[in-house]
Amino acid sequence: MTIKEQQDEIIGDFEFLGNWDDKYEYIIQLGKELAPMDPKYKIDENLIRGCQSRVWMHPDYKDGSITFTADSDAVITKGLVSLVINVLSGHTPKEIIDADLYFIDAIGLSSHLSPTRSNGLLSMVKQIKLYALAFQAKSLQS
Amino acid sequence: MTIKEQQDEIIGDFEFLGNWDDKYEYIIQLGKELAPMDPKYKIDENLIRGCQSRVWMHPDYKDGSITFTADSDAVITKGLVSLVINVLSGHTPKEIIDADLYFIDAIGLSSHLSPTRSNGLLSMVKQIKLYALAFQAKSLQS
Amino acid sequence: MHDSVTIKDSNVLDVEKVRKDFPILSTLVFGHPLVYLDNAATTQKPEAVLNAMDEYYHTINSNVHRGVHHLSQLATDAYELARKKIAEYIGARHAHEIIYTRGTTESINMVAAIFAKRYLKAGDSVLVSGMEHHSNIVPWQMACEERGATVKVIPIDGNGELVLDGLDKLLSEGVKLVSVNYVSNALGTINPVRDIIRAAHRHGIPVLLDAAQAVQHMEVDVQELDVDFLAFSSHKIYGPTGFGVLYGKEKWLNELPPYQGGGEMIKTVTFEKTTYNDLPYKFEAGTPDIAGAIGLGAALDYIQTLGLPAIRQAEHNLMAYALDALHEIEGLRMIGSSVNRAGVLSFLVGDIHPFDLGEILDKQGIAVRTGHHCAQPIMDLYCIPGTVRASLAFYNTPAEIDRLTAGIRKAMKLLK
Amino acid sequence: MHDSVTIKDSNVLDVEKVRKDFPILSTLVFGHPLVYLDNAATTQKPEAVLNAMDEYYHTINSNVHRGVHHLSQLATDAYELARKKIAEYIGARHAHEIIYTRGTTESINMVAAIFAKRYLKAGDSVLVSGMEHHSNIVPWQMACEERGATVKVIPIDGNGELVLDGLDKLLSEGVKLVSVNYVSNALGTINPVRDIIRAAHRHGIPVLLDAAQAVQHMEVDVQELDVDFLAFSSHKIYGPTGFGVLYGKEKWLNELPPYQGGGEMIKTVTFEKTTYNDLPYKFEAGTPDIAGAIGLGAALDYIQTLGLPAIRQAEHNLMAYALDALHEIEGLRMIGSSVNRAGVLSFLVGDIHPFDLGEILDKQGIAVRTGHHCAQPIMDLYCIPGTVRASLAFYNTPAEIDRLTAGIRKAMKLLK
Ligand SMILES: Cc1ncc(COP(=O)(O)O)c(C=O)c1O
Ligand SMILES: Cc1ncc(COP(=O)(O)O)c(C=O)c1O
Repeated sequence: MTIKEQQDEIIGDFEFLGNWDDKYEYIIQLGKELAPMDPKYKIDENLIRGCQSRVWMHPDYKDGSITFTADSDAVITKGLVSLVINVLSGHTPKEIIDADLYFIDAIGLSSHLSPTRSNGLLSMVKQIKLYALAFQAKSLQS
Repeated sequence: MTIKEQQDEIIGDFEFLGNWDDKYEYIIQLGKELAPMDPKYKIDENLIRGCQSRVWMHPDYKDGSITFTADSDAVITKGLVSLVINVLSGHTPKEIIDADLYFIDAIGLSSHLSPTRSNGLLSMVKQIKLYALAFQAKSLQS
Repeated sequence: MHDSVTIKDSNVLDVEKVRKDFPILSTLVFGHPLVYLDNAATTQKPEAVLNAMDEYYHTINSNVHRGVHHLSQLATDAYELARKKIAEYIGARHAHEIIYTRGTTESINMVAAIFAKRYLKAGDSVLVSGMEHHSNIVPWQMACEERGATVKVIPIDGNGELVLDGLDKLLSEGVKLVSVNYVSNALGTINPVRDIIRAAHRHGIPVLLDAAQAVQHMEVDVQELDVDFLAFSSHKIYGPTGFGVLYGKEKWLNELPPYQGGGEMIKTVTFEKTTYNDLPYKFEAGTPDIAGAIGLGAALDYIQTLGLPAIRQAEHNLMAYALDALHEIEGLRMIGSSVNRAGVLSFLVGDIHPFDLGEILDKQGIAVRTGHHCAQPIMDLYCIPGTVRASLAFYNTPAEIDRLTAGIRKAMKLLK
Repeated sequence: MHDSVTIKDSNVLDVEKVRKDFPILSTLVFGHPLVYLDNAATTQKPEAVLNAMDEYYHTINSNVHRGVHHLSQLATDAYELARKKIAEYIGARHAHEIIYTRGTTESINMVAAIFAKRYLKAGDSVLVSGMEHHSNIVPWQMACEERGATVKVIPIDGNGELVLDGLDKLLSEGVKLVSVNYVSNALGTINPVRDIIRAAHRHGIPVLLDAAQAVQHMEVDVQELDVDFLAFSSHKIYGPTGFGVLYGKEKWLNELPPYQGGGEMIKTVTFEKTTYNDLPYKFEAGTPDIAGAIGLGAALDYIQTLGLPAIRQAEHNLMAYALDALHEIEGLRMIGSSVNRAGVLSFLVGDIHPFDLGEILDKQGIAVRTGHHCAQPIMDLYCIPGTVRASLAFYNTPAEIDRLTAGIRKAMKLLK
């Protein structure tokens, strides 16, 4: 699936969810189901700032595309991380850099989530794009 | 005249004066008529703090009573100084220390004068009482 | 041993009536009536406070102290009357012992800077406690670093109480000043500050009390405490933001050098030599927060009309109710379990992250705070990422506590 | 050479309409309608400012930045929006170059303290001018004294203008920072700050502008000026008391150490090590004046709705009218006769003491300021005890100037 298709699918899923409880329940569920991160990557260098909760993220660049694994000590955060990773993981650096993440606004998350959370989400996306930029630079050099 | 009689006379004079212009005119007149101060006393040690204008005051202790001479660079201040001196000059230290200066309130000065002025007036009265205390202490020693 | 608080007057507070003085309390948040339990962060303001400030601006707004003109006189009078009210509220001997600041943080910074300048030398130390707010840690770190001095710490135990056994020894080792909070904003503990002050004074060491979480909850009398400095914030005691108080004993304030320079704080200025003004102006450079002072004065008036004993009683009852209600929640553990407490309930539920719990409460209109509450060292001590903190004011009700516990239960269901 | 100000837009200001926004202007003083000509000391506040603050307190009052909950979010948004408005108003590149302070005095003290800490050594100097407010003298004296540095002075001439002939030489003699006012509060002179900034930058020296008397009268663009620091007070630009701004170029703010320590300004705190927060928070310790920021934001909005060019034009016309009217009074002499002036008219009449004149004006409902206007060195230079200062805002009228001149004539009659 393209990044766009992935986002549209999430938007579809959320349209189905009525009130805030359902949305949160869904995000929490995603958080619980997020594939566990290899403990060796849960190190300070992989910490993302800007959250009240801690988020670790590790990028794996193979065969031209990046796969992310991540974890958080807060489950709602973990659910959000899961959403972002589902959308962006498995794509090329260029696709990630160019991605317009409209799903965050579209599913009404920004108005529901506390800005503290949204800021965390933004830091997360920013970090992912930085990784992508770094890998792109690397691949252009080689 | 006693300090009380002196005050009552001033209160009488002021009752005669209608509006604020007349009162100010009277005070200004007093300021202009204040006996000049010997220039040798217009020194920093004789300056009284707490006024926007400067006030110099010199006490002269002779035959058991204190005579004050004073000056100011502002004429309204000088008028006020004149009032206070007229009331307190020529009295014994004890009389001055014990004096209750009710005329200031009674002539409606405190509500008419700016507090900056009133504070200046209070500093002046305080300084006079300090002089009186000093002379009393001296006379008790000797 | 703890300071005990006597309730002089048991006037009952009519909470429904009192709530009408705070229109914001009937706000809806996400469709739910707001339950405001973040009072330790900042309190709401009664209409009387807003009216006092509006009236100031509408009728006498003018710069203070330096003016001949009528408005300036009236503004100065109102501004200085506030100082008298504040002095009275905390039992200061003189109004000029009240220094106006931006808040607790600035008050502490001021003392740290000028005390260090005059008295701290390399090798000296300043003693704080293990449960201080960052505002009572960082200024001392900065001042000490500059002088080659160090910050020492009174340890705390698992209940969130200070361990005073080693205090005498600590005090005898080069301590030049003790600075502790009266009530902890992270744990709610009321500290035995009388004991600390007495011990410090035995060693000839002055004490600063961070009373940011004390003055709004109980009677504080600086003379009776014999404390040397005391700091608090207007915005935490129903007054406006951006204003606060430093109390200092006249003797200390006279000895210490000024902090900031500028208008108001000087007597004479030439390019060669400047002489400083008398107290309190020596410490108040620049145009002050005139409306802020008047607003805090009005807040203290408001407290007096309710009566501090009545407030104390109402908050005491509510705290007992809340403790009972929270204890019934399975898996909930209090962080800080001192019996002497005021205002604050800090807790965790199972292994739910406080941020998650706080967010689900917020969606139900319940405002609590989550995180380290600017007291990271405590969180490190307990090895927790933070807590959920519900903090009470006299305008909170048992029904709001019920909303809180129901909200927690709902969050538990969602998050489990 | 002087900075010239272009009037982009000559929208005419409807003063009678505008006055309705300031209810205090219809106060009676001693039975006379107030003539408020003390705007350089503090301005009056439009209803829009008071309403914005009341609305804040009534609907979203909450502590900023640290909260998960809804009110805290809204408060944070409103508070940070004000920063953007301020940044825009003075043309700052980034909102995080705007540091919130208590006022001009604190802004200058902050720079003096942290700049001295990082850059001033014994033998260095700081250059100010001979027409500075005490708030731009004393902080430098204090900071320099601490470091063994000195304060040097750009001289002024008999017209009340800076003498810049020797500037290059002065700058080449160990000057580390230049701090001058844009507009003099005692004389009204608009200083040629572009020339000063250019000269200082040629020597690689940063410049702080005390814009306390500038930002309310004319467009100030920090990028176009290329100034390094700029300070002003909310209360002098129609905003609330107790609030102010320090602008600093990002580069400088990143290099300088923090000023006060506490909550908000740190990232992590342990008793061993504390790391500081990003800009602007590194310089904003403690709970800030949230309502103050929102109030200043509303004041700038208000100014924009009138239009700064229209304000400038109205004040320019009024100033010309006032100068003409005052010149007709025999024996009146202006103190400071620069043609480039804003806001302030400082004068003496015959040998009448300014305090006497001010008092007689006050009795007629006319509020002016008398004294040294916190600029004693100027008074010493002119050998005068002070001046009478009438200072204008856009809400003043020619009729009020007539009241002033009539009032002066009455005082002359009484005092002669
Ligand atoms: C030129 C100038 N600088 C500094 C100040 C000090 O401002 P504030 O008292 O608001 O700190 C003033 C006002 O009094 C001023 O006019
Ligand atoms: C105990 C304690 N000390 C200091 C502070 C700092 O107060 P402020 O942020 O008002 O300066 C607070 C509040 O946050 C506090 O709770």
